[in-house]
Amino acid sequence: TSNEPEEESNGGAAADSTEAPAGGNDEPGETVTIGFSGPAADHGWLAAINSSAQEAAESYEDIDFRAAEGTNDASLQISQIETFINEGVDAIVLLPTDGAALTDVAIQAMQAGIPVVNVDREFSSPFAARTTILGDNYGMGVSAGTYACQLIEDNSIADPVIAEIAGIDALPLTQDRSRGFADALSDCDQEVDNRVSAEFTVESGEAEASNLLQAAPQIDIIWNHDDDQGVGVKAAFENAGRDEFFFIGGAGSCNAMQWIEDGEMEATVLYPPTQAADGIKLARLIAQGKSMSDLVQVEVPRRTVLYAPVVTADNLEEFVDQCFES
Amino acid sequence: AMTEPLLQMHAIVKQFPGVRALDGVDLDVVPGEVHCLLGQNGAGKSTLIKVLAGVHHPDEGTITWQGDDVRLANPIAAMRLGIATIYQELDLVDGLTVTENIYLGHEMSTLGLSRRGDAQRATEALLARLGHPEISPRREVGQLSAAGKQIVSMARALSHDVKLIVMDEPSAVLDQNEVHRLFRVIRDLTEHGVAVVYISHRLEEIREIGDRVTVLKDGRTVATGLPAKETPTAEVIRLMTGRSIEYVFPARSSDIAADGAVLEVRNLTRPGEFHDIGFDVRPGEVFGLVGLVGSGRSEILETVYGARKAATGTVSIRGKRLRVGSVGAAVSAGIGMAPEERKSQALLLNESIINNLTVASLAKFSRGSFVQRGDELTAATEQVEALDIRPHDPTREVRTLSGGNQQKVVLGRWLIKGCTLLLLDEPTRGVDVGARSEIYALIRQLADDGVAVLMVSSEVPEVLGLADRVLVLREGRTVYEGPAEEIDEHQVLDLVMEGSAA
Amino acid sequence: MSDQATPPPAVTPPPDEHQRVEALAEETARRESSFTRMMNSSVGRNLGLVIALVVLIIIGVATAGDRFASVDNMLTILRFASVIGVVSIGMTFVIIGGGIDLSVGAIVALASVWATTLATQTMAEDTHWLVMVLAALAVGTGCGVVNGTLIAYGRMAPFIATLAMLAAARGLAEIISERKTQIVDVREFVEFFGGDFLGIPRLVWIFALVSAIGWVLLNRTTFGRRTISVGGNPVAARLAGINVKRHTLFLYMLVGFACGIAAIMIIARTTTGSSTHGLLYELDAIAAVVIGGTLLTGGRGTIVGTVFGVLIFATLTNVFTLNNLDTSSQAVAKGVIIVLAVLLQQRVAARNGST
Amino acid sequence: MSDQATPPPAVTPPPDEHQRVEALAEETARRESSFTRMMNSSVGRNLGLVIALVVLIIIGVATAGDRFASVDNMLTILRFASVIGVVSIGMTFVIIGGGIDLSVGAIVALASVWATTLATQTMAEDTHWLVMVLAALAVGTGCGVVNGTLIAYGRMAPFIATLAMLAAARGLAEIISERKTQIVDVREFVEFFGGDFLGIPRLVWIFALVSAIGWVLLNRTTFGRRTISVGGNPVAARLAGINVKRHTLFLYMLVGFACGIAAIMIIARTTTGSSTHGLLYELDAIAAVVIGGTLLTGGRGTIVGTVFGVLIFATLTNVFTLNNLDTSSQAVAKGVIIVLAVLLQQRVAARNGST
Ligand SMILES: Nc1ncnc2c1ncn2[C@@H]1O[C@H](COP(=O)(O)OP(=O)(O)OP(=O)(O)O)[C@@H](O)[C@H]1O
Ligand SMILES: Nc1ncnc2c1ncn2[C@@H]1O[C@H](COP(=O)(O)OP(=O)(O)OP(=O)(O)O)[C@@H](O)[C@H]1O
Ligand SMILES: [Mg+2]
Ligand SMILES: [Mg+2]
Repeated sequence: TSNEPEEESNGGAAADSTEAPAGGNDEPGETVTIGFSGPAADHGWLAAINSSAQEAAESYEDIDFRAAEGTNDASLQISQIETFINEGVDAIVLLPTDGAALTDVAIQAMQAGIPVVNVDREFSSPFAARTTILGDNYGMGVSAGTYACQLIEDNSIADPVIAEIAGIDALPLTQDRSRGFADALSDCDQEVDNRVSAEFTVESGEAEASNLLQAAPQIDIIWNHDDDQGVGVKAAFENAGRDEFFFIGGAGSCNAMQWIEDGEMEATVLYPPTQAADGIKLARLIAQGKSMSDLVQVEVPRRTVLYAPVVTADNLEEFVDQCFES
Repeated sequence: AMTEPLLQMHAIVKQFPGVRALDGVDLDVVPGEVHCLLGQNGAGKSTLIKVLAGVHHPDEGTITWQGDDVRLANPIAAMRLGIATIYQELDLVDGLTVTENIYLGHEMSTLGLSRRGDAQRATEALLARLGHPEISPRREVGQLSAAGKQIVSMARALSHDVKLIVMDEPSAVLDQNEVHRLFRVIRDLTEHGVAVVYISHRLEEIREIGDRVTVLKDGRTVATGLPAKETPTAEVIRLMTGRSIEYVFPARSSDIAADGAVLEVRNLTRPGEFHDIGFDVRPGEVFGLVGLVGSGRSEILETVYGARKAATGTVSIRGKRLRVGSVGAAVSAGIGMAPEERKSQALLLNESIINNLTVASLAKFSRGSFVQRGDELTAATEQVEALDIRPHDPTREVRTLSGGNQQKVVLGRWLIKGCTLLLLDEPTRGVDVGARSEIYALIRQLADDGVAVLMVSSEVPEVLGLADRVLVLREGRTVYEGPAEEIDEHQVLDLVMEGSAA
Repeated sequence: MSDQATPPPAVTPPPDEHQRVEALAEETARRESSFTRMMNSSVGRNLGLVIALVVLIIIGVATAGDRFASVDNMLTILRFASVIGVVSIGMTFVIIGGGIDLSVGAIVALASVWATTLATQTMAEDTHWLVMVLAALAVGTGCGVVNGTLIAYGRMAPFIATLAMLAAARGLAEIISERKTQIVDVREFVEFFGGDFLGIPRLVWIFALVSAIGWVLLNRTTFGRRTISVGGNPVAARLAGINVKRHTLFLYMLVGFACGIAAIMIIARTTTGSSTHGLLYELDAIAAVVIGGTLLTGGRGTIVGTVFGVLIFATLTNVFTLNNLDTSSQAVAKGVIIVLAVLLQQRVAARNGST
Repeated sequence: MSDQATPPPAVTPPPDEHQRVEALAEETARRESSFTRMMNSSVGRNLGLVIALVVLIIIGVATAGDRFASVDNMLTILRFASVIGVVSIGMTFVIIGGGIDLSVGAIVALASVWATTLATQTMAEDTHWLVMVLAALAVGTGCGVVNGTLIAYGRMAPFIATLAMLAAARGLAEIISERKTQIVDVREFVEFFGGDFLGIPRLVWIFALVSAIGWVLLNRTTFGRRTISVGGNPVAARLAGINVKRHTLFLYMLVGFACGIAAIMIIARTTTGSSTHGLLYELDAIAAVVIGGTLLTGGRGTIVGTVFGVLIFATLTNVFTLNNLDTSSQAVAKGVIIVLAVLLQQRVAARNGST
């Protein structure tokens, strides 16, 4: 994480993906070429990332949008960024497969005078990005854990069985989420009793969940990192006819919101894919030398960390229109 | 007094890339005859019968079957006419049982479901008819010996309702006694009016079983309809080769070093294959193993060579014991082997003659493990010249050579390496008369140069003619060892079957 | 040959020595017949696998007790095994036939998406679930036709042709689904295929049925026997008058069809169609088939072995989860266990002289 | 046979009938010799690939103009190609030798992680970069030894043995790295391997070097010859005195070593070691090798072909990116293009009578 004492703005960016910002920023300016590269859209949330970036770009006729093939191979993504540098695009929006692995090439871009907007997975050097928009993975875990503790307290559950269905374990972001979850739980002297990790896909979600249900005959709380694999997880619940537990989700897909509304899900922790859209918008502003008119600063802030709120039946309508189709 | 012909092939031409395999061949066959097809390696015999079997399509020429012209689009078409073929390269599937192999392609089935019982019984009948009731229809073909497989191929041909059976060198892997059994089957067939086209390089067989002879040379018919019994052998050979070869064996050299043996084998045993085998081979000596198919000759050779692990017993070269079951040890001790099945065991078919010649002696042609391709080429060219391997082009892929020349390549491999003991398993299998006499001469030449030769052949006369001493095997046990002159063909046959007669 | 000399003496029918050898063989067979029979029965040939599976089950019981031994858990394992199992059965045929199919996972994805978009978009609510079933099967078989044509008639290497299909089919699946998970609202469909029959999930029944049919097809029909010949010795097959190209095409259609079935099953399991379904199925399926003793070079293989292979992998995953093992250790353990299972299988097979 | 009596007449070298057939053949050969020579040169044998690559380049220029044609872009393509390229060279040997290695990607990951944890943890700052290099190479080769031993001496199917290694190596990599990306703070290392030499990235030099060495090894050394024999006809190779088992072991050590090099390259490229490096390299490498005309059945293949295969895939990806094609369409296009390239290659090869 950055040690720069830069100003931070919370939530704002998440908001302006939906309601257009005040001021003149949306008036067409000089046409700018923006290169976008993200991981392989091999599941809903990432697909949403790509499409939201796409839509955001299309909503401005002064953006010439270039999207590289989504990939999970750092080496390939590096060559894509190199390609953007060779092309001399005006700005690059980069959701790295692995923050650290893409840092050097991002620095190259910056040194080549191309502002880089770092989305979601953070670089290992503060000099690699002009601005950074982070979904807060650790915070997401914390929110989930805190909410779990609260459930335990409200329902005064004696030594509860807590299960976690993580995403792809090899990814740093999964580690962060789990760490946050564990830390938050430890604040109410709880710990994760059963943990499986799926692959963000519906199928793996179903498979892992159905095995998990066998592993733990009685569960009180399940946190599933990702609503996209959650579709499979829910299918597993139905197949096994189990619903004795509180089901907490992650990311905030429209399916999840629906389930919450139907009372089939307790809550979900927001992790908006709209951050890519924000990335595009900010990249455009930077490239056009504009500022975020809805902020006091004259420049686009250095770091934006999206808040990871817990969406429940109570505050559903606040967030429902931010949900993403997956 | 021939009836109207069953089959007439006229002016057949078949062109392969770079090779005009058939260049106007005529063949006519009448019902109930055994029509022998002769020709040197590469003369086009197999190609011709593959045309007849619908495998190759002729570029020119006509095929008339029982009076009307036919086009044989595929093997099925030929089978439907009643033409069955036993191919030169065994055409069986190891993973299938005897029964399944026999009925492959024309399975007994209802609605695609195999009628295994019926097929089973039919197979038993066929095998009995071939005099091999002991081969179990349920056995996987991969487990049979070469001979066993040949029997199955024959049963396969008989499983069709046939008017003509084509046999491409069926006797190559059979011993005399099997061959006679085969002949009885053939006579039985011809008595029922079935015609047989019979291909073989063993001219004595032609005389015994054949009615008429057609001779191919250079892909052309040079003579057809010769009476098999009357035509002198010399004449046939002249037609085939365009020259006259005295079809005899080179004289034995008198001076075999009486002193220390190169190879000493002592109580060698592999349960179920051979028992307590012991013999010596001296420098300059040709030592022959005789026995029926399955008597374990190949196994003995392979065991001496370390390709099989001896259960008990020792193999020593010049008094030094060989490590058991290590080909590497054998090779570095100066042993070379030309195995039984050329294509599958010896040759790199897609590689050049050069690479095939030098594969066993790469060390010799490399400096610091870099291949000295110059030296290699020179050495290879020399061998090609010396052995008269056709074509005289060391870069040719071995795949395109004829049987005889392929065999020469295998021998050349060990000549280049230079070895003190040479193991030859069926060195003339499928090799034509011309090449044969050359190989005989070559073997003798090697012996005279002081190499010890240990050979196996299913042709008793060949062993008796070529070897200085022979060891006769029955059921994997020694029944005779001694000078070749002191024993003749019939004695050998008696020996190998002795006792079991009844 | 020489002189027109003495005709060979009328040799009295010589008792060929083969009689001995084979007779001997027969005898040995008879002596241990009952044992040999057993050994050569499918189960016997897969004894190593049986042992491996049993060991796994023992471990499962030892470490997870009733949680493992329960009927529910067994059904979970079976339900989990059934989808990949159906694909593996199809794969078995292709591999025995001397080929390989890397595109199975992608085909499953494409079929699932195609079928579900039919349901969710084109006809919306009033789709009869049969339409979905037919769509999935048609798409799967169609992809098989493309693979088979390229390989049999285009003479492409199976590996490369199906690799191309892998890329193309997944891409197409993503385009059709717009990368969104298609949720199936045709309840009859989900209820039918997701439901039970005689207390056992229909998915498991399907797997059992497919396996049984596969076994009959391979061992009792001309198609199966021809498949072995095409894989074991294509030249011989051709000489026997078998249309090798057409047969090869059929083989890839067959595995494609199996993928269609698997797609239906996965839709029922997850109530969705998605371009991410069937990820890495190709590896799982081939692994199950090869562990099951089928030769990748073709010409040899058993359905029973494949079923065991599938069950072993499914049980493995289940035991791991029950013991709450983390993914990394699972991977390592998996690797080691695969090796042990195969080595065991070989040793046992060797001892019985089969293989 | 009879009269062994008569002495042998001096057999004059007989005018064997082959003279005609072969003489004819030779003649034809001579006529088109120059052409044939060219055709049988590596380039010739890969003419189809050359054409495919040229076509791709033309498309690139046509669609992206200078953005494609620029030196920088070429270097970008090459830099990207070099890592997978090195792996593919190693893979070429294994496949020609009649095997296959599915674990290359996992080995790259493990080697990268092992080397970097050495740097980041064990010795911290003061690691000499050579230590990292050696570590990577050692780990890669070590994995190769395990693969080779299981396959050559344990007689396991290469597919299954290396599949097991795939699982195990990735798992181990995750455990060692604790699933954290290991950032390399040994700058000399990154600067050396990441840097340029004569204006060309050292990564590309390494790829070029490895390819050259690979070519020599395959075409000019006894090792290469033996590899072809072992892959082409193992039985014959064994009976010719080649130690087939040991050679097989060496082949897997070789590819493991190549993976070690690739690991160093990827560390330099990403400045990190990670258990997620080298994902699906196995498929990419095998695809490149097979597209390059190497037979999966072994015994035949060329290094040049593999290099072309690698370049084609790398260029393809680059052209896609430049034309900013969406991922899904890219996948579909990729599949189609692979098919076209191979078919083209075959037709051309067939026309020249080679292959
Ligand atoms: N498939 C093929 N492709 C190219 N050339 C071939 C092919 N088959 C045979 N030939 C060539 O055609 C000629 C005749 O071959 P064929 O096998 O018919 O001879 P043959 O009389 O059967 O010899 P042998 O007695 O050794 O079996 C040979 O020169 C051979 O190299
Ligand atoms: N692959 C095999 N599997 C099982 N048994 C075999 C196999 N090969 C040979 N045999 C058996 O081993 C014995 C010896 O085989 P083989 O035919 O090689 O002996 P041989 O004396 O060399 O005869 P030939 O000269 O025809 O090779 C025979 O009984 C044969 O059936
Ligand atoms: Mg022939
Ligand atoms: Mg033999």
